[in-house]
Amino acid sequence: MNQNVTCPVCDAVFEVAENVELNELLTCPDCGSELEVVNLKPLEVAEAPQEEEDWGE
Amino acid sequence: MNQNVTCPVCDAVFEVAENVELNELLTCPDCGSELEVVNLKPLEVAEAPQEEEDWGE
Amino acid sequence: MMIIKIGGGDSVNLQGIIADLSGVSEPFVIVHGANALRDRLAESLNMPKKTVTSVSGYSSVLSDQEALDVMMMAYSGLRNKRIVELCHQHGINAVGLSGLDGKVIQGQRNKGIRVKQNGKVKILRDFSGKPKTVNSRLLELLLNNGYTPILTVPIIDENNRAINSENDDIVALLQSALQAEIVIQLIEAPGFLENPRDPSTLISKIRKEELARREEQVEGRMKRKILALRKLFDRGAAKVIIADGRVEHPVRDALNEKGTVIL
Amino acid sequence: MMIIKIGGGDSVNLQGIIADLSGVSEPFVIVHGANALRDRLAESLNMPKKTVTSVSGYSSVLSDQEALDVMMMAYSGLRNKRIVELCHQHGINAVGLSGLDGKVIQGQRNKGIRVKQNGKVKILRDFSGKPKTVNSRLLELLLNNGYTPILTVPIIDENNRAINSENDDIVALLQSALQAEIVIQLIEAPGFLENPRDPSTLISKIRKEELARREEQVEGRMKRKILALRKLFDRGAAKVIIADGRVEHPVRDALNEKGTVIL
Repeated sequence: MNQNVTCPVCDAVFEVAENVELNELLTCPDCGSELEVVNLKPLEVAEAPQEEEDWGE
Repeated sequence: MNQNVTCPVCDAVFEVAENVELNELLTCPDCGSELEVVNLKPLEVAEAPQEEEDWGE
Repeated sequence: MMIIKIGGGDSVNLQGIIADLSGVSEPFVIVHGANALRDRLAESLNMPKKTVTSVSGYSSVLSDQEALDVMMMAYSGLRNKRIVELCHQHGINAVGLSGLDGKVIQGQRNKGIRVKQNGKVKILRDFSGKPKTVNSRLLELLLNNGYTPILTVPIIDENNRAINSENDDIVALLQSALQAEIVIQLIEAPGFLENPRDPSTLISKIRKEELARREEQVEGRMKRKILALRKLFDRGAAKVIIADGRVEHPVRDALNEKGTVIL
Repeated sequence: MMIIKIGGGDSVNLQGIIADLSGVSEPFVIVHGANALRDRLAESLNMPKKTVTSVSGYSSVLSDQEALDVMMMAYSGLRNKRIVELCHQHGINAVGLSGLDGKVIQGQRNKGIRVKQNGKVKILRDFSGKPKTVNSRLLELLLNNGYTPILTVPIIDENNRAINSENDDIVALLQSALQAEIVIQLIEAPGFLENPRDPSTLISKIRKEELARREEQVEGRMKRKILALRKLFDRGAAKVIIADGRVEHPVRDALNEKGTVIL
């Protein structure tokens, strides 16, 4: 069964697919912020770091 | 055929077996000094370092 | 003050570079790589290099803890100490340091890149980042007491963790911290080549103002290299020489402007 | 001033040791090994450790150039930099150095040992030797500026070549150069045991005068260890504590004289 989570930016509560994975990127359906799944049990999300051109070695 | 070599300690000239190897330890038949073969072509000997208890790791 | 960047390729003539440097009166700092050595070591430890491609198409080496272990063995261990040994054999009083030592190079860990994994976009964090500050006091303490710093990765991040970083960025940071007038980069090519596969297309002179235009013409690694070069000049480098690290006298030739001179 | 010698075994609790040290007010220098790590690395690079037995029966590790490469990767590379990283995470401003760096530990290369090879007695030279002098000026320069030196092999010989050396001899030399009152040796055992296989036979106190007698009762590695201990006291050490590096608080327990105290 799906789980609910609260958007840290606009407090909207929305459903998240059951097979969501750690560090997966989600978009808040209300405010459109990019959110990252930072914990699975319990399910937690946080604002995703901004896009960064990681020019590693 | 065997080769001759001069003892650096007492200048005696003595014969050395043909299959002598690099770093081999020889004893001068005249003065008894310990000599080390330090070169093969040409054959050269030098006084061997004194006995040292090498307690490596 | 000069900064000598020694590339990490296998055909770089370390012996010739250090012998040349022993004749140099100007103070200098060495920054070196060891990527060929690291790749061979990772292979034989069957920890092959992992690369990841971000959703926006940039590919980078994944620096996980295992990769950092191999880096510490190859860069801060074997290559660093063999260069230090060579230096002392040529009368250069070298002290080898990674960026961790005395926090000589501190950086900011990358926030994470967006990658696609089994159909999902995910944030991937590893142990890599950008160098931000230099412990100039430690470098000056060593330089003023007759020591020559030999620097390499890893560097240290804001949480005191070892992270990988681009040597070109480290060179740029060091150049401004030490106000080095000259930067010599010794690579496995005669210098910048119009056509990378044709050594005769060596570009002997580039005016620093042209760098921006050239940056648009290239992609990937070369684009990054030219950006790093621009940073060098933004921060006051007077002259950068990119020269062949494989020849008999790499530093002497570089100082005679044999290679690509940018000023 | 204290010298902390951290054994190179895998079960040594580096995290606990460094956490304890962050609470210590007394200045200290760390000397560390990495023999277990080195042996595993040599195995996976299929460069297994070579040992030689001299005609007079002493067996020692053969330190050829390949063995030194592995040593630079394991000791001066991975282990040294991971200890430096841990130190910074606990507020200790560590600088990792091998004996090569700034010639901080200079030694004399072994003249060679007599070995039997295919029926002939031969002189076998490798790259190992005895430490002779310490660059105290460099150590004091670092200590007086708030840095904690983290030292390891290789050291540098009279011809500026990297050589292997016994950590116990290095500790003895450092103790006298820095006039350290306390030396803590953290090993993979509760301390000195009457019967090495029975932890309950821990010897809690040894008077330094007894060391000579004990040296006669033992052989091989233990004999060398006790000889090195005697040197420590000949050169003015006040107290040596041999304690268990595997416990939760190795340094705290040692300072509370849990282990073998020699004074």
